[in-house]
Amino acid sequence: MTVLVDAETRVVVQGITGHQGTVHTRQMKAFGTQVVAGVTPGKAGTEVEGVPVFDSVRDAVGRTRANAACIFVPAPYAKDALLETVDAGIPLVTIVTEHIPFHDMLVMYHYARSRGTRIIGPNCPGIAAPGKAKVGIIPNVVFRPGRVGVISRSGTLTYEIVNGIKEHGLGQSTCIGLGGDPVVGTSFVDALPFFEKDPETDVLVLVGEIGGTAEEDAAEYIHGHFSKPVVAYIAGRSAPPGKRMGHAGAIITRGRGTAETKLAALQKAGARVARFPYEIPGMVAEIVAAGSPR
Amino acid sequence: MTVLVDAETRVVVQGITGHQGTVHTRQMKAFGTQVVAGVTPGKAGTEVEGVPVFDSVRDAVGRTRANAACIFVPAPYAKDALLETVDAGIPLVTIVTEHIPFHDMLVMYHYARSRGTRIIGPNCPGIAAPGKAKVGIIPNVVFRPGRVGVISRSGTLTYEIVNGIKEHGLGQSTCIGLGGDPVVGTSFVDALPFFEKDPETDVLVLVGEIGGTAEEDAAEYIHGHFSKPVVAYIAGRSAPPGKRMGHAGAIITRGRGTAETKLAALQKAGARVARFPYEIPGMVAEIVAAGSPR
Amino acid sequence: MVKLAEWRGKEIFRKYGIPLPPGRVVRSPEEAEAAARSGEVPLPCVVKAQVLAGGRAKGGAVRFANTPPEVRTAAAAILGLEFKGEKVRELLLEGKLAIARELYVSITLDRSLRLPILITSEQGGVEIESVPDAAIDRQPIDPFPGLAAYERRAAARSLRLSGGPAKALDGLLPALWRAFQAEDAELVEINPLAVVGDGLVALDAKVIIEDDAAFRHPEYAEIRDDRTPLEEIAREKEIAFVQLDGNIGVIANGAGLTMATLDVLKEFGGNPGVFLDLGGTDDPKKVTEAFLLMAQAKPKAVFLNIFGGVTRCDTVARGLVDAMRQVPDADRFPLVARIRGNNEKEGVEILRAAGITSVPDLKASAQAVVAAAGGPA
Amino acid sequence: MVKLAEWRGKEIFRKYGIPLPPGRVVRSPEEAEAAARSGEVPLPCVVKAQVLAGGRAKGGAVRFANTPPEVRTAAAAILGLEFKGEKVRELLLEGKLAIARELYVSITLDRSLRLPILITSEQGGVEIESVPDAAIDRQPIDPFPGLAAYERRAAARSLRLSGGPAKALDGLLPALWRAFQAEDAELVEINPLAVVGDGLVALDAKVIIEDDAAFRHPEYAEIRDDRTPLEEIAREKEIAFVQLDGNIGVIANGAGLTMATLDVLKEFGGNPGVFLDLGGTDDPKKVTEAFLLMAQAKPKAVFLNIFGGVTRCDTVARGLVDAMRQVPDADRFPLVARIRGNNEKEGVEILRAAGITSVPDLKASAQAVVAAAGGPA
Repeated sequence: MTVLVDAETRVVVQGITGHQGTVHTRQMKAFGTQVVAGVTPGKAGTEVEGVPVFDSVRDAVGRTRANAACIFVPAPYAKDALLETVDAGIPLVTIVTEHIPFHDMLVMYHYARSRGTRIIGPNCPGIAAPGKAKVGIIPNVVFRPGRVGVISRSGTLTYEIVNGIKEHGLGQSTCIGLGGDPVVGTSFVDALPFFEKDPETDVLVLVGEIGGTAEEDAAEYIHGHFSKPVVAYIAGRSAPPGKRMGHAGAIITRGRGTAETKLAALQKAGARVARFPYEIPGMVAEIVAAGSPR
Repeated sequence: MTVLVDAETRVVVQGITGHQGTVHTRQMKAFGTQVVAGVTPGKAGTEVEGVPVFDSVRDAVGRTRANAACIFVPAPYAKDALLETVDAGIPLVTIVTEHIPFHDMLVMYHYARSRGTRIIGPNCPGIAAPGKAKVGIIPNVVFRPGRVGVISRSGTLTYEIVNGIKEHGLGQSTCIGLGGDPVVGTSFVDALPFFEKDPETDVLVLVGEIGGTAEEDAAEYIHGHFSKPVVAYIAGRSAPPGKRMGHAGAIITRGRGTAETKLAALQKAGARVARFPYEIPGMVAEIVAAGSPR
Repeated sequence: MVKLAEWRGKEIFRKYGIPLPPGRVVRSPEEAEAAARSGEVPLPCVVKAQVLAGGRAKGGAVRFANTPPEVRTAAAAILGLEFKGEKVRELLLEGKLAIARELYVSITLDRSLRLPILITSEQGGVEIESVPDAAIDRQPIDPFPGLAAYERRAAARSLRLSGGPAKALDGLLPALWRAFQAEDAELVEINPLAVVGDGLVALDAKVIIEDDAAFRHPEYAEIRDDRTPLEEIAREKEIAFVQLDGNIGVIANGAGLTMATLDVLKEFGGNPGVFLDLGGTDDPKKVTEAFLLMAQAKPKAVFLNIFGGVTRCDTVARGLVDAMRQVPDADRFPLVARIRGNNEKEGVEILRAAGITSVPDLKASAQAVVAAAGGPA
Repeated sequence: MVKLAEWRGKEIFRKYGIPLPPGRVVRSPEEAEAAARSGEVPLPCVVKAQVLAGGRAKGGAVRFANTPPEVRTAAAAILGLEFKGEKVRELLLEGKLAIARELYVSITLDRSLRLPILITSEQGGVEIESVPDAAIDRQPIDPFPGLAAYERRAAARSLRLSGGPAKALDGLLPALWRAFQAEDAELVEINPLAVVGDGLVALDAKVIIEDDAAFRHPEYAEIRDDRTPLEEIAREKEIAFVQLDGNIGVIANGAGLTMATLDVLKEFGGNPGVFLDLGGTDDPKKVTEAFLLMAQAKPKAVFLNIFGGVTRCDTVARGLVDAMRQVPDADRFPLVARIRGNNEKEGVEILRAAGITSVPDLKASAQAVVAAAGGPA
């Protein structure tokens, strides 16, 4: 394994009989991923895209040695699906489902953490390592194997940027779309160590957004612990100030959470900062061309 | 640190102003333990046995760098005391309090575990390493520094046996009284690895009781992972069969949980089995005399 | 441990919304007949003795009745019976149901896992211990986040339920889980859980409440049906007290030491009759009370085996001396004492002054007490 | 995000047992006077406009009254006011209390910690943002095991409460915590929390409910006071829609790409007016609806920037072509399209057939739409 997924990754798709579940099972397989099982209660014994369907994750793991999961089930059932995944001992799960109440996600996050399961998402594109495996929904067309790592809080913007990297003639080692929900299973800070240790990543692209302080936290981590060059972009520089969480939220993030504070923090931590998505590939290429000094 | 406590151990006593808290603070200090703080809400600013008292564990840790706790607070408040200890970041806590409802202890155990705090107890004598530190209530008089480790589910029986080891001219490395409640923070299986790794322990004495399957679990662990010689004793060989937990409990422990199954399992795992407490010191002495083949 | 009679268990089940047969508790044949006549208990009905012991049906403590006079007759036949040592004081009358299948469901604690465990079996209506492992399904439940929907689905699959009964189970299990937690139960068991029509009905109820949680359940303080009178007194004084068949009384401190003492006594032919665990006390009054309690049990000889920790030897010695003064001559017994540990010297001295010798060696002291009780059995 | 007006927040507080001043909601001066006259609202009282914006007291939306006629006058003065864009439709009348101190208490989410956080300050009654960090106490609360007693004690210490008010806080905080969890709140805030006599009273209530939990809270479905009509329509169709001041409409998919598109437009002098995030859809009807909605906002030009993932380019193209046919001539607008990603070729072909060119380069396409809207601002 390089960053969380590799050729040994064996995916169980929860909610495989739903439209998204079926479509992305096909896409994951087309990417070269071993999709070994699907789960939809009551549908055991059927097949979707050539993948056997089970009633429970435990059954699926027992029969297929699945070691990663991708959850597509609707928001009201996502918490249960995650608990089932954790209890079945699966160490990595991407939750694609959007609109999961954050109160549910608090339970999901802390339970998964206590049991050693890493969540990517929710409301996220998931993780992909070209030539190895994909657990999620990032379009296959944007990838090409290479040595640029990407972590992002966005969805389509990630595709845009990953695609830009490809069109610039570069390729990606692993790309993780963390999701932009208030509570995420994996933050920048959680993901950075994997890229630091990954021998296949030379440069990291970090794509953030306004809101929250995940980018400031990332900058702090990069400053002390991340030795590879970073190119960062923060979306929403010109967006109107968000009202989310009101005043009490504001005092938690006091003096942080804006595009300016994020960019300043990342710059201070030694990252190169792109002003627009289309500047990223060029900056990465320059770094690659220059060897890899920060 | 050898087994969990050493000369760097700095104890905060929760419920220090109560009778037991005060008595055992004195005893722990007499043992040579650094008792650095006490906590009793509303009593901040006072002193007990020369130890400063704080309103909260967080305050105590902030001021005294306490890194272990000993809880004496009454059962109805024990859960809260433990949560406070865990949240203050203390990695080791002995809970002396008895009669804590096991439903509370389930919460305490799983919360502590998820946060990296080790609980010894509840309803237990705690841990002592002669010449180093004691976090608990094992009488000082039974100890003498040496190379025999002791783990026990009992209270006074532990004192009896540890004392017997001393009177036989041997000494102890570390002694842990795990407590015999239905849910304990540290089981034999949890404690064994510490003694396996401890360079100061040559022989281990394991004192079990009928009920539960902790001894069978220990035997299984010893078989695969414990290389030092073990002398085991199981109390209650002649006790009437317990009725605790009724039939449903019986099917969980089915075919295990009796003195016979425990002794057989331990013997099979290579432990020497004492039939009576007073046989233990002699058996240990023989092992020590013979070098340390199992 | 408070074992609740079936009807009390069912009161708890009702509180949490677990479906029960229509019925009520009665305490006399007249009341039984009236309940049947009023329609409160539909006919035909079952008349069940409210005792804690199992095997009621086989033991004649359960009868069926078709008419109000039959109900009265059945009630009269069961009330006042002595069933496995328990006197029948209450009956539960319940309408008979058209039972399609009898299942088993319970939640209890798995000590090794340190988790509650949901146990289900298709083979309900018999003692679960007689059911083979392969026919029993076990699922641990984490208190956080609690019983999950997928676990309920798995339980339904293990019980081969679908449609209405599966839906009923999905509602029943959270109720059972809430009862287990909120009532501080050691066990909540439904055996049998009956499939009746499109739903489920709890035909029996076994609920055991944990003693240690008594501080938040004053409602259970009065329900202590399964103790002898001396055990009840001991409980009030917070002394662990167990009566066996033998003639040697044992007073020790701590369960482990008490058990080890019994092991040693047995080895030398002794026959322990009452054992009494002082626990961790350093109140001499409690020691005195324990001795007086022991005297009431009329042992042939008493073995005091104390290792002082929280309990100090001098405290025990003082309490003992005080007790010996209060025991009536008729109740006197030979005493062998062994007190070790904290403040041992002081304790031994106090005993010596009162004419009692403490024998420090466990083996020797055990042999002495066996001899005092009349020699090996 | 559903922000609740003060009176609705207080209804929730009441449900969980948080103490409130005596009072009621009224909707007319007559009703106000009658409430005061009947004693239902004790006098003197405070008359508060039920609007979501802060700064009501300074802004004249809060008045005091001593007699029923004064209550009527105050109500008449406030009802119908336009306060920071909101029309005042409801008033909350509450008896004035003898306030000893004004404190601040709230629970919200700390995203970085991934934990709820209890925030307390002695400086209540002012906007918490104006209180210095040193005067604010923060305690994370783990959902498992929930708000602990020691955390309540620490909160009482931070607020320098003792005796009756400390005891009141010990009861109030678990109620606030339960409300936060059970109502799926993003924020529960009491500011000020007043010390009145020996107890505490919530003088104000600010409760924000999370949209994503709507499926378990049908009771909040009707409370959507802070949206423009077009935003409301968009919400019903599950399209994220925000109105700003500019003249360029932006349709994109995904919040990040939408924001990046705005960043680029601004850079080239564009002035985005409406932005509309399709999210992840592959339903061409939804795309059509989004376009028709955009047409109603009357932008000078529209920029369609789609990167196809879940959303396929051909789906978007089909929906777009369909929409262009339905838009009335009067509402037509210049369109610049950029569709990339999944099924890009098919999508581009569908657009081309309908006479629309997709510009693949983000910079070039942004410049084109700025020009179409009349050039840089």
